[in-house]
Amino acid sequence: MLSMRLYMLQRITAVAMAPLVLGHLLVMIYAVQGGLSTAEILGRTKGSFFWFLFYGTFVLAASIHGAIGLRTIVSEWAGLKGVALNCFGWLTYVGLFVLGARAVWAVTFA
Amino acid sequence: MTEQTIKAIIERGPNPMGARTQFDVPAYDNQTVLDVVSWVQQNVDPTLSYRFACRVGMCGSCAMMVNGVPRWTCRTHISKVLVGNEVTIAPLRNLPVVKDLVVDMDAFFDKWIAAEGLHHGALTREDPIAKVDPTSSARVASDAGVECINCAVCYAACDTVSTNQEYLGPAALQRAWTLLNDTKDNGREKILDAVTGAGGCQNCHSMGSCTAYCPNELDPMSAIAGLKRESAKSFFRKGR
Amino acid sequence: MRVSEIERHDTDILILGTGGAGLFAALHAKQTAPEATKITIAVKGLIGKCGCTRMVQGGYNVALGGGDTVERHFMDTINGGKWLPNQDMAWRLCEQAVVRIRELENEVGCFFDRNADGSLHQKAFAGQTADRTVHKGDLTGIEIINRLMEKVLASGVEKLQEHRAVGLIPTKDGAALAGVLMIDMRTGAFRFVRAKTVLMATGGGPTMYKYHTPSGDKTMDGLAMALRAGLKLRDMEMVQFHPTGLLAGDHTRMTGTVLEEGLRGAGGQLVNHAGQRFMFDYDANGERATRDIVSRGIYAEMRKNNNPDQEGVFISMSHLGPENVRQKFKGMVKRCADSGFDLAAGKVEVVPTAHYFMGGVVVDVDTRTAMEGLYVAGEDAGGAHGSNRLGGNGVANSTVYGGIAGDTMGVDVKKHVYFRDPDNDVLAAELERAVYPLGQKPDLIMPLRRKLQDCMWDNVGVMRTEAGMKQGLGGIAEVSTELMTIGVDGSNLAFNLTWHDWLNLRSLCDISEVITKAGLARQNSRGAHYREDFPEPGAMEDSEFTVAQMQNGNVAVMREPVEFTIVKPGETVLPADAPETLVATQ
Amino acid sequence: MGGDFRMKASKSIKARAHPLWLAYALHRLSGLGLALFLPLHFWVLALAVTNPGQLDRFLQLTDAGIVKLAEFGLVFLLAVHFFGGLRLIALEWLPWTAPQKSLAAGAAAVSFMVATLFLLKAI
Ligand SMILES: Cc1cc2nc3c(=O)[nH]c(=O)nc-3n(C[C@H](O)[C@H](O)[C@H](O)COP(=O)(O)OP(=O)(O)OC[C@H]3O[C@@H](n4cnc5c(N)ncnc54)[C@H](O)[C@@H]3O)c2cc1C
Ligand code: HEM
Ligand code: SF4
Ligand code: F3S
Ligand code: FES
Repeated sequence: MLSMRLYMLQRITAVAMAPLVLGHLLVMIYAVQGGLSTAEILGRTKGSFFWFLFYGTFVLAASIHGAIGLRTIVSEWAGLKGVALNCFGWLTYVGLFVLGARAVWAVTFA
Repeated sequence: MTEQTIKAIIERGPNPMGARTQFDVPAYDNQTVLDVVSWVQQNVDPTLSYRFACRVGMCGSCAMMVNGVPRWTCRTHISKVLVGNEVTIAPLRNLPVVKDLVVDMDAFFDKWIAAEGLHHGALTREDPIAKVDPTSSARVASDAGVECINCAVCYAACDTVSTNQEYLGPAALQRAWTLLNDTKDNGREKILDAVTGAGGCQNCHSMGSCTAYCPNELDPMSAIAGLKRESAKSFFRKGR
Repeated sequence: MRVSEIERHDTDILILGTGGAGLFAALHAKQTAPEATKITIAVKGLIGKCGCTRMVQGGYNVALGGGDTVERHFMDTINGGKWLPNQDMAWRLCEQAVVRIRELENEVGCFFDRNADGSLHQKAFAGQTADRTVHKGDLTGIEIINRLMEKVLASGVEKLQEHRAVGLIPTKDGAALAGVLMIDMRTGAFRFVRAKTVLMATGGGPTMYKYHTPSGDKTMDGLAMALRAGLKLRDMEMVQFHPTGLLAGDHTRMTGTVLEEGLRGAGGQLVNHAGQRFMFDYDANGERATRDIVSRGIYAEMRKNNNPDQEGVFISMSHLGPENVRQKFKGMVKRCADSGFDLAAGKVEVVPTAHYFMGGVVVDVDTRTAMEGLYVAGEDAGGAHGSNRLGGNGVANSTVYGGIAGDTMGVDVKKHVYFRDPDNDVLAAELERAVYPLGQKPDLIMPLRRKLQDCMWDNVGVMRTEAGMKQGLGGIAEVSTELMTIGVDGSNLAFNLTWHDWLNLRSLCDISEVITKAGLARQNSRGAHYREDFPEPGAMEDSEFTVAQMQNGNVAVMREPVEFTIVKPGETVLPADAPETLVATQ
Repeated sequence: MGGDFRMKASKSIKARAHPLWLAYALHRLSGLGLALFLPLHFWVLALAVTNPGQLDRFLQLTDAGIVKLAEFGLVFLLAVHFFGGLRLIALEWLPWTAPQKSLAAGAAAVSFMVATLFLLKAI
């Protein structure tokens, strides 16, 4: 059910996310000390082009990667096929991306 | 010989005829799962259907689910699978049942061919036999999977096969890998196309059940990984 | 079941069996026949997964130079067959094997073992004067059949799998073959397949012996059909026994399966129940003597012991160092272990086991039979091996002659524009024969098969006498008659194995009788046929072969002189200065 | 119907009790978990613009034990999926036929360590 192109896309996004995940994990381990607050998060990210790129890439890659992954699961475990399957994939991708993009925008330049 | 008996529970497919029947089979010192099934057919239920040919692990005709695990029944000593004195035998998973313990293996072989699992030669019977260094890495890689007896045990063990109709399955893909490494084979492009098509190697999730249960201790999982590697390389080169 | 209920099917070329002979025939027919020719391959099991070619362990004999020549291979074959082979067939076998092995490597894609320098590795089986046997480890047959099977599956030939041939149906005048009656085993339906040319490659298979090596689907169906169709069968007394079959009790299908020849070659010792080595009592080569001699040695030892609880003898390898054995015979050790025996450190009980059938249908060197439209190749055909088949000549024979059959049929099929019409009486009779047990009261069949197997083993086995064989004939007749009173539950004919057990036993009974009668007719000892009452081989120049045929409902056995078309006894086709053997003595 | 139950039984497979299959299952479930959590995570963060107060209230919740545990779960999922995924890509793309089982076990162990570290820090 998985085409070679989707397969490659899933692996490439995974590889791209690898350093981002590491970074994110470190930040979180550092950040959660003493509790989180809106101000704290925003203080770090607001207006930062770096964090915009960091989380922007992350969101893009994760939404592609996750959508492909969910598509596989849905096809294997729910038997979705053909057009329905592809629609599911795209919808998931767009949904994840839009939500993610909103979040990134919110914590950086909004 | 002992006086003991084995409780053999045989699950017979396909559905309408399906039944779970228990048979008491006399236990012997040297007895395989196939012997247990044969005893039932020869002595108490002459209508029981199953398939075998070589009876020594060469033809790959006799695979069944034994206690939920796919096995070659002619080479599985009953003592290895008895739980208490009980064993459950069912038709091989992931293939349509013809009757009782007999499955239709056509899909398995169709996929073998669909994976370009056949030699693509350039030489003919007029040419001398090519020299091949038996220790070269390509030959070793190719050799590793060539002794597959197409028993479909791996095919039955793999969950991707059961949930993804198109998936070519471990044995067919492993065959493609042996060919890709065979220096005498000229079908590289064809093979790569075949193993990256709809049911191609990219569908494998490396569950490893194929490798874990292959009765010949072959390693289709690693062969498929090899195909993924070559496919990825060729994807980067050609963009497809 | 009436004739009108038989499903009809037409094809140009029909091939029965998918061993080396059947598969090669399909490939070659595809190559030689006109483009639009319809080729159908029908088989009792699954394509390539049944039959004995797949079980070939040791390998494939072919003279590929390095001192070895076709002439030398030919002389070994003639000497091994004790001057009984049809020399033209033997010659063609040796000559074409050279082409066939290149075809297997280059076109079919087989993966034979190599020497360090990259050339093919060849070894010598007993009875050979050169290192000639090409192999893939000790699983040569799997490699050959798997590669052939792939090619055939991809070739677009029509497949009739799990179709059992039950009768050759001639034309009304009996001169030609119209087609073959089959049972579609999966549904139990009958199907009459008309064909312009038919290859019978069902592979003999002496499974009427208590101990036997061939796969379960082989039960002499082809030869039984040929016999009924009135064809001549030659060398029918010639049953080859492999000396070391596994003995694990009569309740397991593993009993009889081969423990490979190489074990003895590597120094394996045979010991009896008293713990003594005995082979040197019988032959100066001890355990390394040829198959027939070792088989007789073991048999004699078993008879001497005459203890029903201590049936066989043992093969013992442990003195070679268990680790060493484990490494060198990995597959064999694992196989024994799977069945509960320790080959590496312990000892394994063995018996001689019926292995190969030299006898078969009389054919010409192009596989044609006396019946137009019928061709026979492989183990079903007689002549190439005479009284004994050399290890490694079996698979060479089936692949060589299978290919030849395909080529011949591919050409001959052009001559036949129309399908021939069957003799409906024969069709009805064959149908009647096949459904017969369905009308009888069901009972167990296996006890009867055991009875036949014991009878053949005891009376027409490794060592024979007139009295024994006569007793054997009586025993066979008893089983035969009793079989006709035993029925099969016919309520569901789909994959009804018990029905097929019955039909198998029917074929085995019919051919057992022929074997025994041919054995009685040969009053000397040649190759695989050993008469205790006539231990001498007789003069080679006066060699005769037996020919069995149905005459007025009875099996008649005649004798015909061997024609020495290429070489006469006492002579050789090798140059005068050729060494006796090229094999380095161990 | 008894019959139906019976055929179900025949389809049950017990051939999964080995490390590689468990690694596959863990990877899939963690991926699934992450993908399901992600929209929630995004929505919460987006509160930063739409409703900062609510985000704060939400973030305060992280001090509660239950939420801590959930977070631990998430980081655990990410760690598991991350190392499992790297293991997969290595297995597929790097020409090793390394002992896959130890690699799988290793990935699981490292995931645990990372997640535990996170938990400890959080407390
Ligand atoms: C264990 C073992 C080891 C051997 N090792 C060697 C070796 O090392 N070297 C060597 O040269 N030879 C060896 N031989 C002998 C060799 O295997 C045979 O000589 C040869 O393979 C016969 O080939 P075949 O094509 O004639 O028959 P097979 O390969 O036996 O094929 C017969 C085919 O006919 C089918 N068939 C049978 N009855 C019917 C029916 N009624 N209708 C339809 N189809 C039918 C069968 O299912 C099968 O597909 C060995 C044999 C055995 C049993
Ligand atoms: C660097 C981090 C990541 C890596 C290395 C990674 C790696 C992978 C790989 C290799 C697969 C393919 C598994 C297979 O085909 O069997 C996969 C599947 C998947 N990933 Fe990730 N992934 C990462 C992050 C994520 C994230 C952040 C999400 C959440 C959206 C996610 C969700 C999924 C899903 C849902 C699947 C499908 C699971 C399956 O098919 O079994 N992954 N991941
Ligand atoms: S790879 Fe192993 S399990 Fe799979 S078909 Fe081949 S021999 Fe059987
Ligand atoms: S079990 Fe199946 S998923 Fe891949 S590694 Fe083997 S083919
Ligand atoms: S019967 Fe041939 S592998 Fe079991």
